[in-house]
Amino acid sequence: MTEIFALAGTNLVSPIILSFALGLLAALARSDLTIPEAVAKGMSIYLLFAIGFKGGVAVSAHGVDTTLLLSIGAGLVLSFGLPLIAFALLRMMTGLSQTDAAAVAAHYGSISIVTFVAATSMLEGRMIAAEGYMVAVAAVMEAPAILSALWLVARSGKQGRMEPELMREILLNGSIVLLVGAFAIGAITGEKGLAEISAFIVSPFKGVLCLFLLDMGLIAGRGLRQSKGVLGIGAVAFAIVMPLVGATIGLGLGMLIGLSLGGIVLLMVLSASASYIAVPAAMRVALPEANPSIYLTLSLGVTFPFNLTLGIPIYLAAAQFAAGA
Amino acid sequence: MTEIFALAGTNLVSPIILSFALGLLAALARSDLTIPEAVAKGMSIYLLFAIGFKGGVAVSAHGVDTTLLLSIGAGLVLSFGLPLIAFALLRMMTGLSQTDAAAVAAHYGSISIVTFVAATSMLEGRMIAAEGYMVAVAAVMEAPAILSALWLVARSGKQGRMEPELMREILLNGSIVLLVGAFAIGAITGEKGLAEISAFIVSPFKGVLCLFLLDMGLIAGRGLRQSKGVLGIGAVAFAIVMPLVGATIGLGLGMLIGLSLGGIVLLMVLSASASYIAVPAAMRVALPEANPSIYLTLSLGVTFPFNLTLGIPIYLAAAQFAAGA
Amino acid sequence: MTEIFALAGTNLVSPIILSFALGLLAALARSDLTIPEAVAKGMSIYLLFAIGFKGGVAVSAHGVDTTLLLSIGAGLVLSFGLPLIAFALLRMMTGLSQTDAAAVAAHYGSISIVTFVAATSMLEGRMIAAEGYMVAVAAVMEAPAILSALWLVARSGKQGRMEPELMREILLNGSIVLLVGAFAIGAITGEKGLAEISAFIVSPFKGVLCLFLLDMGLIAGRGLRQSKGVLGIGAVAFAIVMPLVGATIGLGLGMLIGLSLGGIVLLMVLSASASYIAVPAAMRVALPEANPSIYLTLSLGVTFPFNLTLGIPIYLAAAQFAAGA
Amino acid sequence: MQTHIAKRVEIVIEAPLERRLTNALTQAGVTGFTILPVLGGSGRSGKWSRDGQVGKAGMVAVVCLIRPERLDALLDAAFAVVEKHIGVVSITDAQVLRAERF
Amino acid sequence: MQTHIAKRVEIVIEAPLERRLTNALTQAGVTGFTILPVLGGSGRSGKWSRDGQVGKAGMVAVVCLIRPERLDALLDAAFAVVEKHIGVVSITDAQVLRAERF
Amino acid sequence: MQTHIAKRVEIVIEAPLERRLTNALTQAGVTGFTILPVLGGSGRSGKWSRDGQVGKAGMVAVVCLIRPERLDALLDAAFAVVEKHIGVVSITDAQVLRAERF
Ligand SMILES: Nc1ncnc2c1ncn2[C@@H]1O[C@H](COP(=O)(O)O)[C@@H](O)[C@H]1O
Ligand SMILES: Nc1ncnc2c1ncn2[C@@H]1O[C@H](COP(=O)(O)O)[C@@H](O)[C@H]1O
Ligand SMILES: Nc1ncnc2c1ncn2[C@@H]1O[C@H](COP(=O)(O)O)[C@@H](O)[C@H]1O
Ligand code: NA
Ligand code: NA
Ligand code: NA
Repeated sequence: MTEIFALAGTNLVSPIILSFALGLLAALARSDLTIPEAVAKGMSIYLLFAIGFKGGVAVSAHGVDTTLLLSIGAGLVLSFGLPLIAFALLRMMTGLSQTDAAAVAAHYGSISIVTFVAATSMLEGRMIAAEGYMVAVAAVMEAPAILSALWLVARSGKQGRMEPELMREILLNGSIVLLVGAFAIGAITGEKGLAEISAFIVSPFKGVLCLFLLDMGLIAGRGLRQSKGVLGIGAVAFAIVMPLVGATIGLGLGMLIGLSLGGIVLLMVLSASASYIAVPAAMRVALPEANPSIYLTLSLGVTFPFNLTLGIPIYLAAAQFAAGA
Repeated sequence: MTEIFALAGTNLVSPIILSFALGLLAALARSDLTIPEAVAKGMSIYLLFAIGFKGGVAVSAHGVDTTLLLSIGAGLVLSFGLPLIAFALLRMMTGLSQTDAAAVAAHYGSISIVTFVAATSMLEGRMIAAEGYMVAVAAVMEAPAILSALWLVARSGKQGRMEPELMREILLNGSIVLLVGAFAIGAITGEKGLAEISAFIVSPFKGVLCLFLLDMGLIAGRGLRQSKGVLGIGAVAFAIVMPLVGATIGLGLGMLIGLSLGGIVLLMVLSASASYIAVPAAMRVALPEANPSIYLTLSLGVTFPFNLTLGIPIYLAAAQFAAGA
Repeated sequence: MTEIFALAGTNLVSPIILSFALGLLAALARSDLTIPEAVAKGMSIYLLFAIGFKGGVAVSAHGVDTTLLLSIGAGLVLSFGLPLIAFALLRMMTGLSQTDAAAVAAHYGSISIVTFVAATSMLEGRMIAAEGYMVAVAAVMEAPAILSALWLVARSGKQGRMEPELMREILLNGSIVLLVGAFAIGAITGEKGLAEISAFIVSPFKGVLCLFLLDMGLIAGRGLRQSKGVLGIGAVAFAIVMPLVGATIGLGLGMLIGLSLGGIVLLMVLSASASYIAVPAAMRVALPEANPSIYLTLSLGVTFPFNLTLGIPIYLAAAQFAAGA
Repeated sequence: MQTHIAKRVEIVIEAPLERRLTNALTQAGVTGFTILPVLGGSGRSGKWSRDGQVGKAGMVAVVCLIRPERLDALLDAAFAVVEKHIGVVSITDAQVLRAERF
Repeated sequence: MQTHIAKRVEIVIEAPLERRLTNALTQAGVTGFTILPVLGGSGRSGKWSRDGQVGKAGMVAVVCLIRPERLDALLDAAFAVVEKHIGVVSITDAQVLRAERF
Repeated sequence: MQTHIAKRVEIVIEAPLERRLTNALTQAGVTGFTILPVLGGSGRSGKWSRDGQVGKAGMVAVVCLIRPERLDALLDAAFAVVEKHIGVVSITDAQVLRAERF
């Protein structure tokens, strides 16, 4: 326990986390500090490209092992399955309507790539290696949760729209294409390709992450301010309990398929994190009756900061404990 | 021949080319991946500044030789002359109207700075030196082609507008000013200046180029999708034949004035490439009756990818062959 | 005297200054070269974050000494006091109305962070160390001048609005929050934090500064062109005399409180420079009757280039002379 | 100068719906439209601003100039898309040059 | 399709005043508005363009659809904010769908 | 509040023509205008979007409020620039505050 807090302590005084905190405070204090939308989008493209590329290079260097397919499979199972658990929890813990609960559930089955990136950074800082293909697992986990959520709504008689067009949009959404594409480029060009562009995608990576998290803090803070009173205590509790539940399941699956310590932590982080990019856009189309400020506040305002500060160290400690046991 | 393909092969698996391919595929698959306009413009400013500056430093380091003036002269001759050849070819190979043909011709007399940058990168990767002032040649080749095209239209009785105001606009357009200005700054501050900012303009250069080419791929792919059916087979053939014709003339001139191998290749690339930034904007003002989707699709959708993938290796092989002969 | 010119000479041929000159010339020649607003804002966020962070790290490394509090106090005195001097000078030297004079005075009590950054770069280039906390002094000098100016207007019977809401806005404006926040992050994470992100905030810093100054040049040039005829000779003279007056007072205070040579120069630069970000926005709200093109042209079109080219070397020479004496 | 009577329809709609709306308009016989960016706004579902967004969020304004006789078809098409979503539709009387374009 | 009479008010105002204006509108009972970015313009105080700006400068356009009977309250509120500043206010007759929203 | 009759003219035009248009307007006695960015659109010359652009491409919307008696001069000036180009011109009846500004 003290170990977790020590871990969380070191984690908390990193420039990355402090940048997030700065953004959060600035927004809560109603400063007019903002990062232009285009710059924020540019940074997220940079981060996705870099993380995908490095993942691909890692796979090209260490080769594909049987665990790769198992991990992809685990990712699919998690993304399809977690929304069902989230939905059940939400119906128990909160008074949300079926539609709202399903929309929130979709977010928790999907993933937050920034949380994943922050965890990767933290592992690197501690010299804990992880399978490079976890990036690919992240990519496959983006979309399936949306299907589960729509199924939940359809089952309950309310209509949720899943036109084939929407399906295509979800699967080919920018983040997935960029992540998978950069992964492929990294896998094809390997260490040689990395050497050519590492001064761009490796060295400045953490610094860019700081500014990006500053923006995430600003957005999360503004969201929290605007949604004051929208959320009950039950919903907030869900947004902290669900990551822990997800991480536990991720831990089990990760150990089952024989991932390394780092790989297990990343699978836990993927399970624990909630989407706030791809899924909200899909929900606006597929479940327009669901209230966006509920799912955005939970995912971005509560779960994201929780994972970033306490969650990741907890997952690492749990994985170390389980691996040691 | 096999050598060219081997060369093209290594060229094709570079992160730069693969990034372009990723963008192209994403756009053709109708992914919503986009790079914000402001970020794309920021990257192009970065690339122009960096390439200009490095060219200036190279000149300050190696000094100005008599070939410099000859090269500038060759650039002017090419930019004025290539549109005439392009126009003749277009009238033979396609059914385009005189105005459309003239507008397309203007693009092929001018240059694509990104193709130039990609060629520079490729030469650097192969340790082939080139005259630093080729950047200045690139700058002088941007505009004259527009005059030739307007002359072609005027000659045929159709009116093309060349107000003095437009002339000023073309000569002082942002790309030219930035390229020439950065070149001057590089020439003035020399190696010392470069040392101060090389961590910005040298090390991350290739990585930025990757993201920029990702965007070019997206734009080219979207253009191809939207202009389906606009272009006949003759026009597409022109967009591949013309670069080869241009490169051949560039090769002859380059050898005549005694450029190094790298310099010859760059002059070939300048001759072979077609503008898609400065010239289209000028054409909208000067030849509004010309159809933009024709010239943009040919230059950006056909010639640009051709040069990037097959063209540059072919020009290098041809130059090596001619130099060896 | 010759020494100053030699100093100014070396200062003038740096890529930073030449980039500014390029922008100025491009704008005066009415080139369409522009840096997208989002990119310019992104660069200014980068610069503020980097300069704040490095300042914080410096403080964490060398510790807080008693001079810190004295410097903060000096900054407050300068920012409150300089507008009174500026106002008096303006009433003597120009025919500006009381409101316009007060608005201009507010700008000269506040600071230009880019001038500060350029001075820091210049000092680093000459290996002259300066107190890291001068960044904090810069931050405290941003706002008080606005209060003095409003007091000047209120005193003269004309009403200037200082609602509490405006007060909050000024104190929590983006630049101040980012500068102070990054300073705090740097102070907390120290050298270890810097090591993590120095490839982002240290190495490319000067290069980014070049592009940013290119944009400042463009903006200053466009401003000068548009405000032709707005300003009398007296106002222009003020914009050069006032920095010298401010720097002299800064020199005296800096020596009084025992700053190092570098620290003295930076305090002089802060005193001499005039705001063109925070203060203009505040003036639009608080003194809408004041003419923005007067204060923007003086601060950005005259004082900024003066400080950048001649001012900084003069201040350094003066500080060296005074310290030697 | 010769002008022609037309209607100007302005639809403020969520960005993820943009393509669906323009497809519906095109199917309803609309021959042209212009899309403007929106920085922020306020309505029944609260305040929002483009700065507070990640991903493809926010709203856009779609402006359509059409012949009056086509208004009803356009409104039906637009309403089908907008119905369950946040956003507003407004119509103004206008006049246009070059009627052959509409 | 059933439409309802409304007024469309468009206010071009300096960006630093934006929040003050929207607050005033809200207090005057306006239930919604949309904010559009502005690239540049020209008026009595000269030409300007977003490119020539540093910081929170420039202008925005605030568009308000309201019931006609609320127009006067809105104009009074807007005028109080705009009065001493550069900017323009224009009003057009419009029609809206879904009257319950206004 | 006292309002005055005016015309609101909206011109959607290619960005490279922007300065030519505003110069022509100024010469025709127009005292002010506002320029709005455009994200994309569709018309006789097909669909386009700002994302699919390199360089100074795309379109802008120029909005002009003028006294009715100046409308014809404005339309003539605008038409001379727009004539051979893609783009649309629409006119709406409007009212403005502060008539002395127009
Ligand atoms: N009365 C109105 N006038 C102008 N725009 C409005 C109005 N009401 C709503 N909007 C716009 O439509 C969006 C969604 O409105 P709503 O569906 O009422 O939440 C708002 O964020 C505004 O951008
Ligand atoms: N007649 C007009 N039509 C449209 N917009 C205008 C007009 N006059 C002024 N504006 C806008 O309002 C801003 C300020 O105008 P002014 O207060 O006259 O300087 C201008 O920069 C334009 O964006
Ligand atoms: N009916 C229309 N309503 C609104 N905007 C239009 C309309 N027609 C054309 N536009 C705009 O004008 C641009 C050029 O139209 P066009 O000249 O018809 O290709 C389009 O891309 C649209 O932005
Ligand atoms: Na998850
Ligand atoms: Na060429
Ligand atoms: Na000052």
